[in-house]
Amino acid sequence: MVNPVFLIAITLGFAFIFPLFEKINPKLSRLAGILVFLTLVVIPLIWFINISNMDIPYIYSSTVGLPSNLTINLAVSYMEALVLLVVNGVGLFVYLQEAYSKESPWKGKQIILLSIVMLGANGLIITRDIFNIFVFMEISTISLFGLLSCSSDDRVFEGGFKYMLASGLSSVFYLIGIGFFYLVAGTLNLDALPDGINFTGGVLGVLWPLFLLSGVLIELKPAFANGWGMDTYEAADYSLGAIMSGIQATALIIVLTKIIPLIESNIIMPLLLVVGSITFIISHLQALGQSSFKKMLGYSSSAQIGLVLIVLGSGTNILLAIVLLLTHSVAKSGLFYTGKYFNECGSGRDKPLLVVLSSLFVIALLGLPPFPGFGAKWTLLQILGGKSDVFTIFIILLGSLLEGVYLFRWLGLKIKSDRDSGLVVSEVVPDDDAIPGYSSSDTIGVASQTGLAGLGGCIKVHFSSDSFSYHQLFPALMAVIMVVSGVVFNKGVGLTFRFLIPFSGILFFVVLDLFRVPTKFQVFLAIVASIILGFYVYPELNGFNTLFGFIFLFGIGVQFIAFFNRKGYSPGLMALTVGLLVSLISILTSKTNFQLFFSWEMMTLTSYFLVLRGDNAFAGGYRYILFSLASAFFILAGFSMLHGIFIGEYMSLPQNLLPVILIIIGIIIKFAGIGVHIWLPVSYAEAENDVSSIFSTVLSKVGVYMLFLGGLYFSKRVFKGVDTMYLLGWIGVLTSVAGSMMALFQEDIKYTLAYSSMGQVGYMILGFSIMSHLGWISSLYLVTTHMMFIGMLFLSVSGVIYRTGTRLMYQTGGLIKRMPLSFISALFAIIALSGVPPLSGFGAKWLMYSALLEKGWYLQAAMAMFASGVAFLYLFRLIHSIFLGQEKAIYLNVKEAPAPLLIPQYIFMICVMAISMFPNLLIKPLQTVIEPYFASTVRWEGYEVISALGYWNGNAVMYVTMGVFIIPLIWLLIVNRHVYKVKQFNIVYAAERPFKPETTHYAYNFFGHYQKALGFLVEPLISKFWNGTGILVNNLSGGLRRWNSGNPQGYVFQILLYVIFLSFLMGGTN
Amino acid sequence: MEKDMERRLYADTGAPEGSPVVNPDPRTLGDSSNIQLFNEQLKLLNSGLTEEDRLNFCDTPPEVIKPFRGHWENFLNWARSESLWILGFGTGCGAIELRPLMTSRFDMYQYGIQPRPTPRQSSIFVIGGYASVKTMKRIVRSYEQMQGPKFVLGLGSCTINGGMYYDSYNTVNRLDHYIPVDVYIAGCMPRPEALLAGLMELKTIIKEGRGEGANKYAENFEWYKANQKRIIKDWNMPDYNW
Amino acid sequence: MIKRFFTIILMVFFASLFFPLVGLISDRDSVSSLAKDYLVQGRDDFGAANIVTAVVVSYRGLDTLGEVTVLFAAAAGISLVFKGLRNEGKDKKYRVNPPSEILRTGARVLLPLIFIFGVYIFINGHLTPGGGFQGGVVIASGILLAFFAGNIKELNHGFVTFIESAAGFSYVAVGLLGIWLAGGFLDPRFLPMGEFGSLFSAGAIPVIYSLIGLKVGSEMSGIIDAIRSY
Amino acid sequence: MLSAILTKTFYTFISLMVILNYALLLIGSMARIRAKVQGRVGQPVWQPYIDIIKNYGKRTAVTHGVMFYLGPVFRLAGGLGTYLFMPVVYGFVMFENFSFSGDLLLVMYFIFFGQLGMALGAGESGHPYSPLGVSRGLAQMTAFELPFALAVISIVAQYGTLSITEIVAAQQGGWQNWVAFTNPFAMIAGMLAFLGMSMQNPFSVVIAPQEIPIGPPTEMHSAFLGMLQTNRAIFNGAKMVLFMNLFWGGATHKYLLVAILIMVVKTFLIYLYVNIVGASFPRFKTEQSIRFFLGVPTIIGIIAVILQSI
Amino acid sequence: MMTNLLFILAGALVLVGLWGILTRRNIFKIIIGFSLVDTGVHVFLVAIGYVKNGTAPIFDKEYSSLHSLLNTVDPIPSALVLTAIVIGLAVTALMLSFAVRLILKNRTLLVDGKKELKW
Repeated sequence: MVNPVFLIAITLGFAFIFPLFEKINPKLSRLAGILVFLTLVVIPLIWFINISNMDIPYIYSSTVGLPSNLTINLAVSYMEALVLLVVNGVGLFVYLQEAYSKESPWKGKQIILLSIVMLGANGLIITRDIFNIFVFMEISTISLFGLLSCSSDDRVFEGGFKYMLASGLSSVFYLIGIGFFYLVAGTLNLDALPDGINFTGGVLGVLWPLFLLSGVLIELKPAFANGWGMDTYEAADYSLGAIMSGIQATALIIVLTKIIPLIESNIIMPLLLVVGSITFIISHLQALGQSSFKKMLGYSSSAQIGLVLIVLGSGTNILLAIVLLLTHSVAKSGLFYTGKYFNECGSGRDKPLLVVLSSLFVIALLGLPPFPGFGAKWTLLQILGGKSDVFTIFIILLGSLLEGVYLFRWLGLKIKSDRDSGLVVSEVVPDDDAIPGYSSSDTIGVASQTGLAGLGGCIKVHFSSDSFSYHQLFPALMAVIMVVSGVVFNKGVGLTFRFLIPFSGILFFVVLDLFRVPTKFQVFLAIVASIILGFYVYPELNGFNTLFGFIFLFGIGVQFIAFFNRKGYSPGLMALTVGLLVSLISILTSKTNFQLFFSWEMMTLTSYFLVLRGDNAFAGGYRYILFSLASAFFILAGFSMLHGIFIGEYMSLPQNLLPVILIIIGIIIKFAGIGVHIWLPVSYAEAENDVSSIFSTVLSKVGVYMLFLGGLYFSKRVFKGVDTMYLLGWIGVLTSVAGSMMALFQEDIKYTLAYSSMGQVGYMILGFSIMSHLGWISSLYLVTTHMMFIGMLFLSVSGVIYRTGTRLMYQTGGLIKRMPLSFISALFAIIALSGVPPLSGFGAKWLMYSALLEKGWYLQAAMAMFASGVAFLYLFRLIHSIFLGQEKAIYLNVKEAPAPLLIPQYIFMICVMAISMFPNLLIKPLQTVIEPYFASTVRWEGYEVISALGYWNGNAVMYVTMGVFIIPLIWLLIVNRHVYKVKQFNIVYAAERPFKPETTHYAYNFFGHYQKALGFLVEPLISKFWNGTGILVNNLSGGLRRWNSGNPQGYVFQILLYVIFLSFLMGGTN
Repeated sequence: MEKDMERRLYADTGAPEGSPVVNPDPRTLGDSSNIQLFNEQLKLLNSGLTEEDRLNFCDTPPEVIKPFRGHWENFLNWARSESLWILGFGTGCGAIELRPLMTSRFDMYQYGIQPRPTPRQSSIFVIGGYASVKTMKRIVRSYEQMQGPKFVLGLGSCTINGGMYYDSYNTVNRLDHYIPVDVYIAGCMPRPEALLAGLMELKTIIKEGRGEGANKYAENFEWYKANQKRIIKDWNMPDYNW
Repeated sequence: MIKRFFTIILMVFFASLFFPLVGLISDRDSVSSLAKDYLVQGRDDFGAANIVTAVVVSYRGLDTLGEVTVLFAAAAGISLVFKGLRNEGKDKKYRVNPPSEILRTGARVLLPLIFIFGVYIFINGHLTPGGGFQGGVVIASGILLAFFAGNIKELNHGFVTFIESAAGFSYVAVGLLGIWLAGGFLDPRFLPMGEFGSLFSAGAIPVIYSLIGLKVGSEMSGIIDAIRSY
Repeated sequence: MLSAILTKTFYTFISLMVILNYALLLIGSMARIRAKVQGRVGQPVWQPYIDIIKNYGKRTAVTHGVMFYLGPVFRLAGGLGTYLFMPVVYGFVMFENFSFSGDLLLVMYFIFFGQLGMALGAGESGHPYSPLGVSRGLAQMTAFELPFALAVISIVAQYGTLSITEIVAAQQGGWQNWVAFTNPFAMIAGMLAFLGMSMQNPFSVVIAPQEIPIGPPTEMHSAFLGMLQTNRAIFNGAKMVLFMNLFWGGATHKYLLVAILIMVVKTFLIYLYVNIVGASFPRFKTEQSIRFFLGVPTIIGIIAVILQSI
Repeated sequence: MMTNLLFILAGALVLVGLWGILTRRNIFKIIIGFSLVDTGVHVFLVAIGYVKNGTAPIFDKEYSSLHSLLNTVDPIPSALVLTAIVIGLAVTALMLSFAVRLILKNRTLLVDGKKELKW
């Protein structure tokens, strides 16, 4: 076994000899550096393997060869080996980045200082002597100061000076603490503490921990006493940021874990909890207002440390803290580097590797899957939930959300295209002069170009030599290692091998992207993959899962065909889409809450990045991810209180109300219930067309699935005297009214459809919340059929947008002549969607109202009817504005939508027709699905379904409708002898003739009168509310930011205050 | 014989030499030699339109549609005569005389007559008095947009010979040079009773199967177009307004 | 004014943290048990007359190694700080007054004494108060004097670096020798203990102290040079 | 099987003939009554027949496209379907139509079928006034649909069934059993909604002849218009039958002719009521009528529902 | 007694140093203040090691180690102070060099003269 002291000896020896060595041969010396840093990684790796294999608790070394109580000891346990491995790995990474950087590589003193930094960190981690810790602390800070001085930004001296004052003070405190400790304990050795002495009794006993802790905590940059650190982050180079947060902070936390056991736990635990909570929340808030990327990451580091403090303070497994810490360490240092390259290159859209890496690091930082932090956070919350520690759970999740706010903002701003203003623009209709000129012929070219851009506006990339440097390989390697370790760790937490296999599909398509396999071929493979996936998971599905599995697989699988329309090469597209599909399917096959939540988050992430691919998608994606995160966190909080029982097993779940409420709130956010819906329209609208279609058809159903999974668990819960399901029902119906009303007033067709989806999902929720046989059938029926007809509609509209290049409905018109097939598909879709018999949409309505009336929810039923009337309005507007009315000159040459877009539409149409003709095809399976939950209240007579209230025979309706349609048609054909086909301007026009289709086509502000009458209902109050919330948080952040005034003396003042604050927390001033 | 009548009618108009743009020399009436209406496929050229506009207008010429024979046609003619829907387009001052017809005093509804706001649905076009060139353009358009069988009722002297505007620079003197007229009602202005009488006359004409103005128009399409185009200089509509 | 007020309050708080102790603690009657162990065993273990040296160099040798490193790092840092400045303002020339007669003459007398004194201090570190650091600083002060007196115009960087690197590396090497030849890292007992109280005693402690002295001396000289040459 | 189908076809034909002729005569006679009120002679009672014949007898027609052509077909199919999906006269197989294929909800939603088709046809005509009228019509429709839905829901809550036949059956045994008297709030809400449904004044802004020459059917003519007129008769009849069934006890007697006569009387009165209101009030603007329907009638409807649910 | 006096001295030094850091705006004076604090802590550490009537823990041939137990001061704090002093020296030196750079850049001796990094 390697003696721990070799870590120190090797590093130090290298540092000392390096100047000589470099004089002899600079190149070789740098290579030697790699060797040394590699050794630093290899040694802990050996330990790590040995410790875990040989079951040795400690590798121990006393330095001078004397009994351990006399000298300074070094010890490495499992934990230390792990931390060393990671920290030294980060060190190696920094070395490789800097010693071989293209512009101004580090040399000489800088490399020496870097190795001394590593020495300090290693020493801090392995030493078991309290004064030795001080020495190593000073080593690492002083070498850091040395490195600071060669930053490119010369403000670094200001920051560095503040840092020095602060760290000088903290070491002073630490020294005082050592003094008191020595007074009390009579030794400095952590392993040789005399037994039986109460270390924390009396004044002295309070003072030493106070000063020791002050020393360490202040170095850790806690909120309200960290301005100096942040100033340094801002001015220092990226590499130093990586060192500070990736290496030093990690080591210092290990120091803290060494001190904690010395202090009585009823003093230290609450203190850490308070300090950690404050830091976690406040630092995140402060980070939120930063414009400097480095400073933002600095605050984020501080906050992450706060999280680790919370974990330490909550008394849960220390390993969790370590995992979080290490994830942070790697992710943060990786992010510092990718951020560096990213910030240097302007818009990052054409830098795929950087996009991927930054994304991965951001995800890892946030503790999302598949990274280790995810499993750690999950376990942590499970433990906290088991202890009913709601407050801590709340703090952790709130902080994580705040972190998402700024990290995803940064990511989105980096990935967004140059045209993207970053605002939610399309909610405002552009001025009329934006209408393409009436007679200019070249606008056709422009239109078709923008059309192409609209659809093909993917991340247009190639690995050109100038955008790519092998430096990015190291972060890539790190990311890969993190992903692997994350998968391994999360597997340890509770994923099975069988569960993980489908996710390898993502990797497969990533590899295809690396080899630049054309998208069309990838799409083909994806279809094959989805079929394989279907066979793979089929044995595991039963009940609801089968149904939703069908919806997900069939829905996405069919819409994959639409991707054939893509031209050229869209990297990442298929990987993400397949990822989305796999996540969705995994949600179904999950057997534990952890698996479920893992898939849920994977679903969130893949879909988020799919949104981001849109050309104007920054705002949409941003809202999407924030609300999705919030939703996920609510669900997570709920799950944490279920005592690890799978939510699908509703019989054995705990009966308390809180988790139910939390999970339901999470689901409400996910399905964009009224009040939290503002993310949906903009993200669905701004994603690429074929992607939006998948979102609207399939992804919107996942919230519903979640409800059905919990099923009866949610029912019969009383919240302040009201049944929760009753409340949910109202939310559902209000959502549908609001969605329909807002869809009514959109000029942008994708917004219309997005709001429409929102409204329809409201119905599904309503159906679920009825909690009866019929209600569930109606909900599931709608889920299935909605998938089909919204798919038809979305794809049909996609074709229109693809051909015309505009999303504003009033700019098109009369396209029925150019795109008849799309029109037919859209027509069937809107008939079905608005619930007009004889198509299947009516079945949904019938079931819904029957269920509502059976339940006695009369007002809800009336509201639902109103909403469906409004839905009829916007659907008519949609089909009229696009396909009917006056055709525009610039679209005269528009062709029918391409076949890849049409084929899925017609597949769906066949399904819709089949279900319309034979409703029992769908309803009977649904009945069997629901049977375990509710006794059937409908019976069948042939094709006639009979409920307690009414009856419906879809087959007969179909025949009668055909009859009453065909007979008048024949009559008309007979009577109309001389029919002249005329053109669009052959209209009665008050004895005049029309001149411009633009002014003759009535489509803009189609329901103006409705807006006059009921427009007050769609005042963007909720948007205002959320904007206000955003502004409030920003202002809060701004206010908190100002605490860090930038004045060195102010910082000293803050530090002293902080010490006093700590002393109060310890109750030590008496 | 025809020529003679023309001469007689136009001999005493007393129009100043060379000036009347709108009231051409009867000898040149229907001279379509300087306009071209059809292309090789016998579709309308629509030469008054720009290239782009031609795409937006139908270019089919009107055609003569033979009536049914026998009782069926009589039955239909009866229905047509008993359901006269007037196009609500007051082309001139005589339109004011239409209003009293709707009142309880005259009550045209009892004869199956009612106003209709759109030419598509109307079967009778009451030209309410003098027709200026500007109005004429609209009259032609509206008339062509009505679906056959369709009937025209010229109200007042102005439609017959220009009346008191006979020498105006822009008033059409004789309506049936431009569109076929079924019934003229003389007077300046004729009273509603006269109007009613004219309508009754029209009913008789229709019932007798003589209300074939639409077919006449189609038959003599080039003649009418020549006349219309001679006075309407800014012809920016299709040659036949479907 | 208000700022000052708050500062006073803060000070009062701090004072109230410190000063209760004054009343609570009285002079100790005996050293701590660990110190007792040192005092009892120090002579037998290492044969060093100066127990503090034994503690510094051996018992807590790792601290001392760290301490050297700190100084090393600081020297490197300072040279980096001023290096940046040198690149910025190369053209700036400050007129330096030539050293006075007294300084030159005095230096000529003093310099050998100072260097010998420095060497004495670190070689005898295990016997008398003093040691590597002190000696090294004395040497560095000699260098400073030499600069002032104009005896040295320019420090021989190669030489200083060599001394610094070699001494530092040797220190680590000696520490490692301790592992292989004696009990553990920085165990000085791989050299004979010698006679208690004599110069060549206490194993490798004098060697270590000498190395430290050389290293500190060269590091401090480096710092002086860095500041001076700016 | 075949004979069953033939019988059904025959019955359907009879039923349709009855409603068509009755509704046409009703329209004609109502116009005549209005004329009398205004001191005119008024058009003949059979004038609607003549108009329809004339329109079918037009020699030419123009079409703007497939949807324009199919629009009136959709519309008529909607009217026919609405009529055929409900029982007309309670207790007679001949007049129960196809009410076995669906209940009240089917009827309510089938109304949309014709609306949609017409709207599409009007839209394809390319005339700006057509969609303008459609947008007004649809907007009004969503508004009056709410009180109507509330009224229907109230009735469903009252009788616990969605089947029109059963609702009628539940009202038998004397006028005091009619919904109009057992559930007056529902009746009021429903009858107010019916005003909007019939598009008479004050809710006639859809066709506003002088402003947007008759709105949706601006471009409709000849046989298309004839079809719309046919539908207007049947659809009106269907709606009145629906309201009669829902609120006024339906029509039933042991003799078929008497039953039909009862239907005639009841629907005539319903239509008369609409016309009286129409003749007495000026026209609302669209937003006004929307506000109107979402105001008092909706509140009354809610009261009706609440009264039934407690 | 001695310990208490030393404690008071140490406390006073620390407080004076802190006062200097907090109230002086001259950057060098702040560093001097910092040095004072440092020194105060060193005094404190030394005071901890004090034993009544103790002597330096240096033996000679006559002094037996057993005897030394009774009247030597604690060697450990002394050793610590040695280390701490050197480290303090290093920190102060580095701080001064940073201060020089800061002054040259800002052209002012005042520490809050020009704040470029804040918030």
